[in-house]
Amino acid sequence: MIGYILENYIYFLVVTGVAIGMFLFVTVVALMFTLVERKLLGWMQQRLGPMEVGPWGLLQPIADAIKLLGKGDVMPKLADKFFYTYSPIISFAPAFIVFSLIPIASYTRVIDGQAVVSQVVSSGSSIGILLITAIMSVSVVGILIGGWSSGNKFSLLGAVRSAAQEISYEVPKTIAILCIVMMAGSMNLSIIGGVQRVWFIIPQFLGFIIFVIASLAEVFRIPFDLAEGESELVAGYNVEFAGIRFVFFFFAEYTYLFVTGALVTVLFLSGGHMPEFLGFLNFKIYGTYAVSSAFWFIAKSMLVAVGIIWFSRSMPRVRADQLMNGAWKVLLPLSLVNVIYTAVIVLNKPLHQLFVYTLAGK
Amino acid sequence: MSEQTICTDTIKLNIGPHHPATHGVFRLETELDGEVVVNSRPILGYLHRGIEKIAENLTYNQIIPYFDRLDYLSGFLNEYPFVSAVERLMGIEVPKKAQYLRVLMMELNRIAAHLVNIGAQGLDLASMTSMVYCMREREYLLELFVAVSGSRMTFNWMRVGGVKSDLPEGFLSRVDRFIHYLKDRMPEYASLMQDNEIFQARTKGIGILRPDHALELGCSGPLLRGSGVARDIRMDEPYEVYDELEFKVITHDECDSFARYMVRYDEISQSIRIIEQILSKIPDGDIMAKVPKVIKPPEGDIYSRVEAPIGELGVYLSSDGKNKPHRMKIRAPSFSNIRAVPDMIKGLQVPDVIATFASVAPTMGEADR
Amino acid sequence: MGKGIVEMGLKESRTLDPAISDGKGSVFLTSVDWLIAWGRKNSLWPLTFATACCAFEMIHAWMPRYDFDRLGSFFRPTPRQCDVMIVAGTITKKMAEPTRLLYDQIPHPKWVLAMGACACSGGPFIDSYSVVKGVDKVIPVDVYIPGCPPRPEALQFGMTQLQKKIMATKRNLGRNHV
Amino acid sequence: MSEIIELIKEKIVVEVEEMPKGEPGLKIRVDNDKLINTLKSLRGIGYNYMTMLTAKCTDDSFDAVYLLDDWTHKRRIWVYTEVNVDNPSIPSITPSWLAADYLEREVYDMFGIEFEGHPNLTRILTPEGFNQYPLRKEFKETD
Repeated sequence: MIGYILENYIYFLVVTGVAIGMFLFVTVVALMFTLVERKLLGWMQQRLGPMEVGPWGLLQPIADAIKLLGKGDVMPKLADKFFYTYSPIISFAPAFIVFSLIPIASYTRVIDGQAVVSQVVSSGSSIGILLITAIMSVSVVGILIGGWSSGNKFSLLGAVRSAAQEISYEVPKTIAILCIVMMAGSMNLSIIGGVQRVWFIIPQFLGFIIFVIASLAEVFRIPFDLAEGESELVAGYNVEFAGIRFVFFFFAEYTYLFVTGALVTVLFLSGGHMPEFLGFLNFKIYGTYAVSSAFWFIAKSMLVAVGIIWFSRSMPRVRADQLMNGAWKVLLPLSLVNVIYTAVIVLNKPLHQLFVYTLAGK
Repeated sequence: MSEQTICTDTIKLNIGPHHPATHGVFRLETELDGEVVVNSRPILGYLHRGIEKIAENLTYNQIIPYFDRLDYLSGFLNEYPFVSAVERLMGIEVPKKAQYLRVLMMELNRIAAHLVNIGAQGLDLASMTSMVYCMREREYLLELFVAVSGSRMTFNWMRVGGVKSDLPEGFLSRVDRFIHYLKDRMPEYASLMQDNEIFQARTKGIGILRPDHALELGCSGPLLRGSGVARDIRMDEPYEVYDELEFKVITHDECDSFARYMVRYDEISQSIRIIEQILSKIPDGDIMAKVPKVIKPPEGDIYSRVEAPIGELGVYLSSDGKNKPHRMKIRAPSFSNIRAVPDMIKGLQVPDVIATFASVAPTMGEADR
Repeated sequence: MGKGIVEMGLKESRTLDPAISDGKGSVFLTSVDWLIAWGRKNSLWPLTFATACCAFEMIHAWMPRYDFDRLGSFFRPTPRQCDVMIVAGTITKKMAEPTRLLYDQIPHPKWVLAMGACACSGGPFIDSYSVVKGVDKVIPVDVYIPGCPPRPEALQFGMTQLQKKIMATKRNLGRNHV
Repeated sequence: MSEIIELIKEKIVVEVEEMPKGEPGLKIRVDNDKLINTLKSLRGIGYNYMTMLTAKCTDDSFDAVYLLDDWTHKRRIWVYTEVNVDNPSIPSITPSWLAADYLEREVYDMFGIEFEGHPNLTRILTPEGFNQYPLRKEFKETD
């Protein structure tokens, strides 16, 4: 093993570097979103948001992070020590793993029915979307055992709610993803982004709505933040978590916000590919479109995530049974309708080619 | 298969005394089956300050500030029943101008209190923006209160026989401007709250209180009017100059949280209507009647009441002819209204408990005294 | 009942440990201390804890006109995630025990602002049989803000005083509360 | 006004007392044992809203004070009853009139008047373990 590492040390250095870079990126993104949310919320409410810490409050997330990391540790008397300790990690780790699957800075063109993927930062997994769906749903296990192990009734209620919510909304969300996979003919996220002749938000508008609503429920944003429910369950599943443990939950939440934005970007907004009419911005460096596609990818993801914040903050919260009704009685039938609609498109070749650069063998 | 049923235990959940949605320090001991409330028991007294006992050792004018601290959202409305009780006991005729000023400030104060209550109803359903918007308008109102009384919340402005000070110069035009501003803002609240489908889904049909039950429990205010009982002391037993003013008693028949919200929302418009009439009607004259230096009401018991934002706020005053009251009792609307909460929330889920409690909107300072 | 509360409060010793705060530290550690204290002072998350009238002045302080979010503080409903407890309003003897419990649940670097006359000394209710005569009988207080109720400006002044205090006692990094 | 007095006198034998000039209500005084019947029959003739229930110390006894409202005819009535200071106990109206529930508990808390038949007569405002009655005139704070 060690010999292998020594032989390929450059490769390992690069991988480690990329991993550290990704970790920093995740951290920066999560920190930044806390500031973005507070600023945006402030502007929506005719306030200023953080202003005093650094210029325009830009250092606010750093101050928050320093404070939270320096906070004393707490072990509630009734807590189950083992699970209480590890649940934040179980909740956060999937968020980080998911991040590595997201095709930031990958550029795909379909030439003669073959997808040519040039990627710099992406795992390039051929079942990327399946993996993301699978791994994302592990987080809720962390929330569930975190809420249970705290030994607090409020957190228990929040945890149980979150589990029910996650399981229900997984279904319409996955079916919405399935429709995209049917359209694109691939599960590789880079290829899904690349084959979109027309952004899938147009042919798959219903799928887009279903996906965004289900994602909102999965990341516990406000109309569906029952697991946290500030005004009813105090702070829900994280009511007993302090300091660094809380940071993990906090990070997971905001990372998922970005991941949701990124998924919407890949699935519906053509990933890192710029809008056609802005073709002149599509600059090539060292033979790849890495920089331009990274720029477009992050810009689109941020825009979607900010849109989610904006959307969610003017809404009241729904109730648990209404939430379940929404998933099983509204979204699930709609998504099944969407599957049939997509099948009709896919089977109708000329119509399909109107939206998609078809891959060979299809 | 044998006849075996799964037995699940209920859990006891304490909502409060420190909880973001209890409007102060109030504890609701609930017994939950899953998330459904099986049983509940309100526990009061976390803000019991013994105002009634303190008042027995103070002279009449010294008591007035304590009333500001009862229902701290509506200080002017709290001062009124006490001063009017003393006035009626002593047979003092308050000058017309002072009466108009009192009504003006009371109605402005009613708007301020209702703004907080409807905003808090939004906040308890997690719509923070609605609360922020309501408090933004309240800030302008507090500025008006400061101009009149010098204080933002605890005014100490009414006196036995009149009011402490006249309105400052240009005050009426400021009120006029504020009213126009508020009228423009009302649709904003509507779009954030009652027109929002989630808000409707969360409040309609939730927390039903039947009118006969409400009367049996002695409820009052928006809680009663939301159940379709048209009872408003301003109309039924007009005090000060309310008989010279035109307004409508708002009732909604749905008996649910949404109806109570709508009563408050519509009452803001009625208060605006009253204020508009007052602005054109304020006469010239004194603001204080002739009152002896030392207030010594004759012996006797008296009860005076006011339609406060929460309900009927009354003061029972028993004088023994000395300069301190023999016994003073405050009839607190929140206290009676809270009695209705356990009946309203039975069978509801925890989030609905919060929504219902927000629609009752008690102020604990007044319930506990 | 009352005596118990007094004893509870006095257990808490507020003196600074001279061994820690002698001011002699290495350059590096001093900078780290400064950084941590800077982070703490700029991210004071208060607990949504309010009892009486002052509650609304406190809420107004976070609303559009005063907007304490500027200072980087926003409310957390659970004591576990808070740094500062703003005792806004009268503390009655019935409420004393929950107040103490909430304070104990806040993890370590923690501060208390006594907002308003009632929390400072009992205020107008000092003669009452059911009011604790100042929240400092129950929990240690860092900054007293007089007023009945104090305006949001006064609360802001109190917050800045607390920030100064955090910077001034940075050498003990919150170890003053044992 | 006079016809109500007649009506009340006919139904319940009570003495009617004077109120101060500013007070529009009618004041009647009943004995302890007739209290419940009085309140019930008053409720029957339209005084169906219990506005207030309290007590006050007189020189050597307590008075329990009930204020009932009749909103349809816009009239109100005061019912006074004397409570023995050595054995402060009167019948409770709560089982038949829920409005009195908290009010009676408060009076019990503040004056120590026991309401016989109240389903849950416990202290409501004062802290647990408090064993005095603060609104009695002889009350002195002891800590």
